[in-house]
Parts: sequence; C-alpha cells; structure tokens
Amino acid sequence: MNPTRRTVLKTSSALGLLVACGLVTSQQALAATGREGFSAKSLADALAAVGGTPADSKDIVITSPDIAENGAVVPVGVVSNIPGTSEIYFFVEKNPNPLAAMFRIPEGTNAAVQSRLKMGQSTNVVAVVKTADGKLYSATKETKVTLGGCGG
Amino acid sequence: MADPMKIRANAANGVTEVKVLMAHPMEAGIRKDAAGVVVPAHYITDVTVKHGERVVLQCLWGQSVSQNPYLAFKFKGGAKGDTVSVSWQDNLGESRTDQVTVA
Amino acid sequence: MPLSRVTWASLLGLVIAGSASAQSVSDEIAKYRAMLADGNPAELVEGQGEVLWTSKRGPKQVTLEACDLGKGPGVLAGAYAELPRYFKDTGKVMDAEARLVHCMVTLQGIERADIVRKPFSEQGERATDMEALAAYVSAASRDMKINLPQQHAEEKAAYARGKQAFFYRAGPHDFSCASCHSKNDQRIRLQDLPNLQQAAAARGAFASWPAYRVSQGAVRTMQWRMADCFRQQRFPQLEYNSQAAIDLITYLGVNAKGGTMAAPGLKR
Amino acid sequence: MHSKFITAALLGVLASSAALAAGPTTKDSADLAAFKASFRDKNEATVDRLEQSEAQRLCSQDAQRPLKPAQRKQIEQQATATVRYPADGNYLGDWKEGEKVAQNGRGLQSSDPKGTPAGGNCYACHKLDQKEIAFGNIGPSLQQYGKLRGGPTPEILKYTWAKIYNSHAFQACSVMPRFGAAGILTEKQMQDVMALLLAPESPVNQ
Repeated sequence: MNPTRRTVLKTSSALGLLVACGLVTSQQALAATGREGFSAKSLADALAAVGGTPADSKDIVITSPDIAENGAVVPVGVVSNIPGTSEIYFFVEKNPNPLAAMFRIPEGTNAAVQSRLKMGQSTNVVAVVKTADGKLYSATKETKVTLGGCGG
Repeated sequence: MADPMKIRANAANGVTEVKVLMAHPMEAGIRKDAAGVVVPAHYITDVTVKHGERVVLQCLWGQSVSQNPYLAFKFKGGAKGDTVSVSWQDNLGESRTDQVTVA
Repeated sequence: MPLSRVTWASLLGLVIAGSASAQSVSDEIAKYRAMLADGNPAELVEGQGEVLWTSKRGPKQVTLEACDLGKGPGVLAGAYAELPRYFKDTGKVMDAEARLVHCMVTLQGIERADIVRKPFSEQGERATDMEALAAYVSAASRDMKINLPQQHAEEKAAYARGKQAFFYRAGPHDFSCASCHSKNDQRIRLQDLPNLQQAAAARGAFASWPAYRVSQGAVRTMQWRMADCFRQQRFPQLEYNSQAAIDLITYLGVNAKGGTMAAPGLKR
Repeated sequence: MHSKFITAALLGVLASSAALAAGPTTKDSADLAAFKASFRDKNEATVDRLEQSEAQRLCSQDAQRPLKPAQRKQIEQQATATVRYPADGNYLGDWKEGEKVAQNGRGLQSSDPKGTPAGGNCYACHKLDQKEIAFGNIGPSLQQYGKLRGGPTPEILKYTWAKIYNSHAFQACSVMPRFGAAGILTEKQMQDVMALLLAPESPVNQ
C-alpha cells in the first residue's frame, strides 16, 4: 500500500472525500475480482481495497448489540436506505482481517442483510454501502465484547 | 461431506424472507487446538442464493463470519411453491447446495 | 460516561450509579440473546440426530426407532421431559443420554466403550453421535411439560442423592454446586446464576438443555453441563453416565417440574 | 435427610477411606462411595480432592441447615490460625499484575494442563475497576476499596491480607476461596492483588 495514498484516504474532510472519490475508479478495477479486501490487515487498507473512503450516512442502519455476551457470535444486521444500493460490506475494525463479508444486492432484493460475526475484542463495526454509480457511504457502531461465565 | 443447511423461505405481501443456517466450522486459521497446533483456515468464501434461476443474493465472506453461519434477507417476488436454492463454496474447494420450497 | 450519570454519582454516591449501569448491561445482554434467538445452529445438529435415529447402524444394522426412552418402544414425543426415570429392564434410574447409550448397545450391538469414549466434541468438530441424538430427542419434547416421575423408590433415592451432591463442598476452592446456584439474583461476571432449588429458575435451566453454546460452536448436553460445572468447581472429571451425573440431573429435573421444555436452547 | 450425607462423611473420617470403598456398612456411606466413584483423575484434578476437610463437611451442612454459633466460631478461629502474613512484611505488589490475577479464571481445573498458573478470578464475583463491565455480584463491590477505607493503613493491610488468605477467618463457610490457605495464589500474586485493592494509583481507587 502506497503510504501517500494511505494518508489521503485517512483524510475524511470534504476535500479528502473528493480526492478519495477520485480514487474510486482505479480501486473498482481492483475490487472487481472481489477478494482483495479480505486479506487487508487494517480498516484503512480494507476500505482502500473496496474503493476508498466512504462518506458518513444516516441512511445506513446497523443493528448489533451494544454488548455481546460472547465475541464468537455477534449478530449484525445492516439496512441501507440509500437508493441504488448494489453492495453492502461488513467490517470489524479490530479483527486481524477487518473485512468480514460482502453482499451483492441485485435489483429486486432489499438492501438489508443479517449475519453473525466473530469479534476478538470490543470494536467498531463499520457498514459500507456501494451504490450502482460507484459511490461509497458508511455507518459505524460500537460493540463491547465481554468476558463471560466462570472465566476458564 | 458437509451437513445439510437449514433454509426457511416465507412469502408474504409480495416479499419473500429467506433465513439460512449453514453447517460449517468457519476456522479463521489462527486458533490452536488442544495440542497447541494451529488449526488451518477453513471457511466459506462464496454464497449464492437463487429464486428459481434468478440470483437474489451473492455473498463473499472472510474468516470473521461466525461458525455455522446465519444469513437472512428479503427479496421482492416469490410465491408459495417456488424454489429457493442456496449454494456455498469454501476455501478448500468443498461446496454444497440445498433448496427449499417457499412457504 | 453520560453527563446525567456523572451528576447522579455526585449527588447520590457511586453505589447507585453502579447498580444503574449493571441494569443497563443486563438489558443489553438480554437484547443480544434476543437477536440470536431466531436461527439456532442446534437445528443443524438436530438434523444430524434424526439421521442417526432413523439409520440402520451397528453390527445388528437396525435403527433406534424401537428404543424405549420411558414411554414405550419408539415413543419420542415427550420422553425427554420425563427423564431421568427408573427403568425396569436395567433396574436403574437413567437419563436420556444413559438410555440412548443403552439402546445403541442393546438394539444396534455397538460397543459401549466405543460410544462413551468421546461423548463430547472438541471445538470445530462435527457434533458427536451423543450430542446429535440428545439434540434430536430433546427437540421432540419441545413445548411439553417437565414431569419426572418420583414414584419408584430408586427415583426418590436418586433425587435425595442428587440433593446431597448439590451441597457437597470440596476441592481447593471449597465449591459446591450450591456455591453458585442457591441464591436469587446472583451473577458470575455478566451471567445470571439460577437458584436451582427454586422451581422457576430450575425450570429455565432444565428446559434449555441440551443447548448450542456459541462460545464453543457446539451443542452441549445436560451431562456436559454437569461435568463442566464440576470442572469449574475444581473437582476431578465427572464420568459420563455416572451415578452422580444422573442423580444431579434428577435433582434439577424434579425441582423443574411443571416447566415447559424449550430445548435445544441457545447459550453464551 | 439433609444431614445424612454429612453423617456418612463424618463416619468416613473414622473409617479409613480404603475401608469405606471396600465395604460400606450403611446406605449413606454407600451413597458417598458411589458419588466419589463417579469421578476420575484428570490432569492435576485428582479424586483425592473429593475427600472433605472437617470445615468443608460442616459447611456443606451449613448451606442446608445453619450451623450452631459455637461451630461457626470454631471454624473462624481455626481459619484465623492458618493465616501467614508476608515474610518480608511487604503487603503491596504491582497493581497491574494484580489486575491480571483478578481477570484470570483459569488454574486448578481438570481442563488445565499441569502447571497452569492459577488466577484469582476476582471479577467473577466482585466489581473492581469500573472500566470492567463484566463483573459478578456474588461478593460485594470492591470499587474504591482502598479509598473508602482511608488507604493502606497497617490495620487495613493486615485485615485485607487475612481476608484473601482465608476468608473463613471472618465469616465461617464463606463462599470465597481460601486463596492463601488453600495454596491457590502465591504470596507474590496476593501482594499484587493487594495493590490492586489498596494502592492509591490503582484504577480500583480512582
């Protein structure tokens, strides 16, 4: 990963966003084969692999528990109210490979999916939505993972 | 040979809700067994759900999806008696397809 | 920390803030469990158990469909909700797991040692035959009332022994079952500890085993639950199908009389 | 009924355990023998752990029918006599290490490989550092333990040490393990837990 581009991607100002949007096209080509993001070791790298820095959106709703009794199975649901949603990504920020899942939503399928993810520790869950015209939007929610039971 | 999936597909008001449970260890490749040996990665990478012949959802998954994965979503259309099929493939080349009649 | 809570703490002391946050934590845990309730992976294991129940297996190549789980040969519905019970043919009180082993040995001709060598799966492994059969058999009692018989002298004796075992303190930590399960409203970490002497809590516990444990990715049986409690009590290894295991399950099941079976459950 | 098992256990002390296993003379001792026969050795968790001390026998009974005040007093006195204070007079170790001991619930279980260091598992039952939300309520909250008691005064140091070492010294049949007397924690681990409870800079006292 090019460090200069990393810096740009991390900039979430309006200007940075425009720059990032400019990067989408080249990144899209990379993401076309689909699996590159899964080997990324940080959220920034994983986001870059799927197309760049998304814009925060209130039209994405993440349903996940505030506190998970066990990190091995954490229910996560994402609903996108953004018109033209074509892909939904689930990221678990602090996992060794943050990109957990990608869902391609064809015409006629509701832009809402539920699954269950592993979380090694308390972490942000980031949902990213890609629209048919290649724009990226995201929402973030924290889940606390607790130690349970008798402790051994 | 993997165990069969549990698939539910229910149609109501022109929308079909699909819920799937898949039997799979979803090993991330970082856990050590009792003898201290790392258990190799073994996880589902691709899932395709079809209504008849039409693809209604495609998934790419990584190691962070939980063991015995759960998937739920809805698509427009579908009627009682239609067929919904789910196929998965994993990183070791295993695969499985099961289908259910929409209720 | 929200401002309102800081204000509370400063006005009323930390004890109140502490209990308020404990309440919200248990509410969040309840939400987590509710979100998992739909889609219990134990269903996958029930399917595996059904195949075992209906397949011709063992040297004798017969199915388990003639197995008598206490309500007559082949009667599955409601059988789990009335176990452990006394069986005339063996002269013993047996729980579901002991009886399933008995059927596999007597009907199918499978060696007992081969069945009980490894009753519980390791993480990442497919469910064992015992886990799968327990899931399948318990599911056939779903929504039925827990009603362990206590007529036979051996059934009463098993309950009495189970009660004594429940209070038996030993080992380096001086623990008994009662250390954690004899008071109301207690938690270990964030997990509620049912007071198993009382009907309501005993019902909740008995009704929900076997259960899929998300922390282990496996269906665990009631005997596993007993053995794992003893492990955490720092006791030696509880033997599979041992008298203490069956006595304790009898104690719990009788205390749970009138509850409604909901197994296989889903647990942390 | 509830004291039968206990009586059997007491009889078991008089008879040798070998005699008990070989030929139980009453139904109760047969029940106890069958209970013990339901277990097997695994790792360091051996079946001799099922042999009760006198205090364990009495406390098993206490949970069903409370002991007499004189019996409780005797348990407390005997427990007090077991307490050994740190040889070097140093009560406070490193609170950061103490936090690790408080979080760790492993050790001495049949599933633990030989030599697994034991934790104190304090959070299973107590609230300590308020940042840890997963705490139990079997024991009282220990948040601000040192601060509320005016810091690590000589009296508080001695009392707290003894309480961790053998809780029965203050409350017969307490459910809290005897971390020192039963050899669960080392002297150093206890010093570290003491620091977690009493050091002014420990998160417990913030």
